[in-house]
Amino acid sequence: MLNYLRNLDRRIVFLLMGLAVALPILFKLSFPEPVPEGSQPYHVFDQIDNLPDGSRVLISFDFDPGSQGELLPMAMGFTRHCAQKHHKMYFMCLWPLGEPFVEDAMNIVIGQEYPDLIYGEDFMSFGYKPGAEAVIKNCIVDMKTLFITDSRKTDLNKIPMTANIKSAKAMDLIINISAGDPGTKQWVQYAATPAGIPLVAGCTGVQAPLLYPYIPNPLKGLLPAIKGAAGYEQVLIAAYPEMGAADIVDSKYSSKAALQRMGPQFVAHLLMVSFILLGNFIYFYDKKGGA
Amino acid sequence: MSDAPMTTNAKTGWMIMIAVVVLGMILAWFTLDAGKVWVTSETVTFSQVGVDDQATWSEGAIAGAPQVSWVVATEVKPDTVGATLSTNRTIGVWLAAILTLFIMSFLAGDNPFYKTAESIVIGVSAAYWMVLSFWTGIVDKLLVNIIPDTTRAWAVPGLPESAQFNWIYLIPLVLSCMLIWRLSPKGGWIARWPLAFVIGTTAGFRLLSHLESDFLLQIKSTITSLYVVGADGFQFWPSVSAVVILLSVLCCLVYFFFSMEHKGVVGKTARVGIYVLMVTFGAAFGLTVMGRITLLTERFDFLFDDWLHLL
Amino acid sequence: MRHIAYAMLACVLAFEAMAYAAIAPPSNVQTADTPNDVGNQVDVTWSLSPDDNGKGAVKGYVIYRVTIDSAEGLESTASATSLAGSEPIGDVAYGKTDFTDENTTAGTMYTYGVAAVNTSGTSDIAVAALNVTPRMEYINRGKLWFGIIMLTISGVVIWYVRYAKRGGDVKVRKIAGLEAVTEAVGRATEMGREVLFVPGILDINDIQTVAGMTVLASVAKTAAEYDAKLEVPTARSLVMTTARETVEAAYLAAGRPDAYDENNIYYLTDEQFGYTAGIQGKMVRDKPAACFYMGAFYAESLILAETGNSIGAIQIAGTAMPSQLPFFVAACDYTLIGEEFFAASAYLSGDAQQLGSLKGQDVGKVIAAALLVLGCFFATLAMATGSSSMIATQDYIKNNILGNEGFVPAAAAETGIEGDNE
Amino acid sequence: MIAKRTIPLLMASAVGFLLILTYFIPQTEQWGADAMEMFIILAAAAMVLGAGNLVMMNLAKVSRRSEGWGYAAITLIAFVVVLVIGLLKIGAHGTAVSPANAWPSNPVQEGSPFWWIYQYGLVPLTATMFAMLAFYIASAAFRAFRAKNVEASLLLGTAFIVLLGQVYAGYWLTDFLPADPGDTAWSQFLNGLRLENLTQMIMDVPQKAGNRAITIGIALGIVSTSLKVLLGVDRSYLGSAD
Repeated sequence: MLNYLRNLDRRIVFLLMGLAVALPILFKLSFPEPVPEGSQPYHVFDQIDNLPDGSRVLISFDFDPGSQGELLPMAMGFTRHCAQKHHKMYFMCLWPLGEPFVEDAMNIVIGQEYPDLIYGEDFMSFGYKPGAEAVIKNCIVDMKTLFITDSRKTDLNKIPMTANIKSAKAMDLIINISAGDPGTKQWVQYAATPAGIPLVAGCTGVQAPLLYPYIPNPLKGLLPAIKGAAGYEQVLIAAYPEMGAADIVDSKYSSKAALQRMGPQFVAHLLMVSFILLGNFIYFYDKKGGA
Repeated sequence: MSDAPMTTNAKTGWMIMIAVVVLGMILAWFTLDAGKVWVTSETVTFSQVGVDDQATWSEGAIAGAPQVSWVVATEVKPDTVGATLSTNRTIGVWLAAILTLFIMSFLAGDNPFYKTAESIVIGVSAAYWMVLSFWTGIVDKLLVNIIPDTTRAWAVPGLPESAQFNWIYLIPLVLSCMLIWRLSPKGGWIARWPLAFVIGTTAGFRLLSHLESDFLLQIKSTITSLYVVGADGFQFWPSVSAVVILLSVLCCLVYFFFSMEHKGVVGKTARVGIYVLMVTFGAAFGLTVMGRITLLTERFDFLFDDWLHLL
Repeated sequence: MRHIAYAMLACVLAFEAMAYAAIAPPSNVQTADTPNDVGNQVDVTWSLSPDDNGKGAVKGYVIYRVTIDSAEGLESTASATSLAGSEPIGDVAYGKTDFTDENTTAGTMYTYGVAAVNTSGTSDIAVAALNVTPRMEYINRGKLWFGIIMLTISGVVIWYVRYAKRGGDVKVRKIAGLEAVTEAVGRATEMGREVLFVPGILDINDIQTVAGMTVLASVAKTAAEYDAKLEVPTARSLVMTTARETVEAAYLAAGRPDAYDENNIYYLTDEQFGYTAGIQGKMVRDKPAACFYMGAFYAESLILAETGNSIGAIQIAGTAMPSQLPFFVAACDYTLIGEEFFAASAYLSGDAQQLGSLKGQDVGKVIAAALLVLGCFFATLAMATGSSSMIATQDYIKNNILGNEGFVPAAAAETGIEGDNE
Repeated sequence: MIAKRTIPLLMASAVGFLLILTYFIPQTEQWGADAMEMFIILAAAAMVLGAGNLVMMNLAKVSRRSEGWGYAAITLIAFVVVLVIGLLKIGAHGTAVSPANAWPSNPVQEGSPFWWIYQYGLVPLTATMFAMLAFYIASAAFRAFRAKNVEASLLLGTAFIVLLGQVYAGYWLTDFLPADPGDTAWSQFLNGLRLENLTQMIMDVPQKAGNRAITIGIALGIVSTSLKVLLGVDRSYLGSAD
């Protein structure tokens, strides 16, 4: 038995991991997910909710399909929250594979749940812009020379929302959803800090440790990984029970997408812990036996 | 296929697996409506108003005027009024599911399915990036500054009339040409000029930005009082944390010291430094697990929900 | 063209204002030239309208601006009426008390006015008491301290490079991962397998990729000497081009230009996971005996390192991506952590001048440590004693030396040393 | 010789030092960012080289019928098909600004063939590749997390705590400890031992310190690497002299 474990095929490990994730999904396993008062999801919620209705919010989708599992629920949560508050939403995207998510946020979430919001007056998209941090740097200086047109190739001077805006300094809040570089760190360094614009962000689990040092200044709130997203969804639902009532077909755009993904976490984490314990048990057994 | 020939056992194993998966798929199509996508369609029409130079377009159908229209589809539940089965999206979901399984098959070992998926992803993504860099890099950045009028008429109608030829963009244009010169059999070294330009600007730009935002900012945020006083007087644990943070940073800096061998006092301090780094790495590792599992959850969600309609 | 929407808004608002009772205007409008810019910005601040209760009684504020003949004095002579005739230059939501006009011309004098708006109309315009003339600055004084620190650190590095050139002593400590480079290439040669070098997924405009290239130069030289096959798949076209120049030169330096094959350095795709899929497939098929990961890495780090481990390759990684270091540390034989990675090229080249730069970096660390200790010392004294001079010292270190407030402390500037109104 | 090595070397130094200088002058402060934006054009043009190389290599494999040439053919076909569809905007329609002209449309316009390829080809392929990490992270933990020495023990011990502290298991395992920090240092200590608080403490103290030191070191490494390039001490990227 021990010999079998010692030479355990990687594929067995893979299979167990697959089951640990698949079974909780199939059986819709869920565990309580306490959101302590004063935790990050509340900070993020307050930043958006306490802005006067109709404030200008720059939302940058800096991720790609690879990270959609973690970040799409937050991105859609932010969009819903801003739409609910009638904030003016300025979408942009710094990752080449991320722009379709901006379109989904506008067409699916805003289009189906907030049909009275109008493109160009309540929300608009600058589209994808290559250049990473250079885009962010130029963004706080002159958006019109930077973007020239919106993602539909309309002159920015002819769009009511952008006609009178020169740079991102006119924004009341920047929301950034990021999977890496360019992402939250660059928004902190090149926009939020020099221009003094409040910033809230959602990020992947990998990025989170690097971003904790920037809270609370200038990063006003951070949703780390799916746990943060689930917490934010819970806070949102508590505040606006009617939110996300529309019949969205694709469950990944639903207002409870992140909450649904917390079940598998529990089982998989326990499995990981058991792997570590088992690995060390074998190691020490062998060492003691002088093998 | 460059692998060592498969054993008969492995071959049989693969055969059985493939058979089970294919049968399962057929069953799923008939019993679960697997992968089927329903949509409602809406036609958007624009009509031309005015003639020749003054011609503009307005939304809606105007009798007699030249018209353009296209169909916009929205994904809906099958029981929605007016819903029709979308062939291309249904094929798409099946393709996506099959490609997902192809990639996952690598976990069992390298195999033709993974190789196929690998070949597709390289070809498709290289082309995707090239297309996007053409439209967003060459057209939206270079051409609008070099030939604004032509570009406006062709691909960027929203380019303001005030946009003019901008000579500064001749620099990247010329450098690009020099770079592509590499394709010619002679004088490939000319490509070193643009490379030198890029590396020079990179060095200058990064030197400043990292020194300002990483070096100074990190030192600034580490500076705090080691004696923490709160609303109700001296705070023990926060003070301890502050001291530990400062000492840990200093020890790690000593670890990175290159001038001295890690011996004696320096060695001991560097040792503490590496311990701190290991705790840092362990913490990051633990936090990352959550993210990675979520990604797998999303993939299974796609397979079970969007494709098999099991949930 | 650009102000059409606001002109219309202003007309509507003006009309409505006649029809309904007006709301109270904001007060105490003040203007100041934004410091350290080219004179294209003016900061406008005000106190909230008494009606602004944060609940929507005031919907927002609109900002007006008129150009004043510069012959006039500092005191504003513009009337609310002259401002009302102009187009609003911007608007903000309720509850806000500041606005930055980003469309001014240096040397032109302006007067600003602010009015509150709600659904029933616009208030009277509160006019700033003083005119403002934005000025163009030639040097960003806020960055002076940053300039000094940059020059110091760069100067020390340059000094040590020259010191080494003159034959000074530049011995540096051993770095385990780098000692193993030759061994790894040697093993690949013995086993008749190839060496794989992955230069990360960022383009050549990231300094990590540049550092990766310099490591590649050393690895390629060793590979040429041992006659091992070296493959370099890249994720960027420019990296491919640079890598070809680098490797070709290394083979030439090793006296083996004949062994250089450009086709071993190739482009796969820009897409992160397409690239990863390609390398992963390549690794399980060709089973390289040594894998180097030197550059900027993201999530692919663990995919590569685990695959490399499963085929039993010696793996040496170097990156400055803090988030990926844990995975390399866990799965590779040797990992160059952060700064060690940048030191690698100097160390491998064995060139005295390059080694000198490492000494310079060490002085940089001493400066960092000194700033940290001093800063914490004064911060502790400030907190413990509450003495205002200690607090001022702490603030000076944080906001001036390490921040961007220039030589003169903020408190001194307020008393008029850098007054911008004129 | 001069054109091959000296001029490029001088050019790199000149533009690099110029950018450093301009950063301190408000008028030219943005030049660095502008240069980085111009880089986009250069990188886009360079794709001709990269993609050309990709096509040539795979074409060579196919024409030589070398090992695995079928896969090379798949890559080639996928590349050409997607490139043609994307560059010619096949199947795209106009936008509100110019309904009759499809050229200005978003490259990834919903419903267009290019979008279809993105949605049903690129997304599942890249997302699944990324999701494979869940498996690899498990096998890495099982294989590499052995308490061989102090360093390894710290690594795995911290990962162990954080793994538990992140999910509900953490609350459940240490529920016997006081939930309220209380006033004394001792009660605060006990409260801090709850797994969720311990995780937070690790994030706030050693993790933060470690990351800061790494970042400071990296910044210095970058300064010195940049200077070596600008001073011409390290010129390996420039290739050989002849």
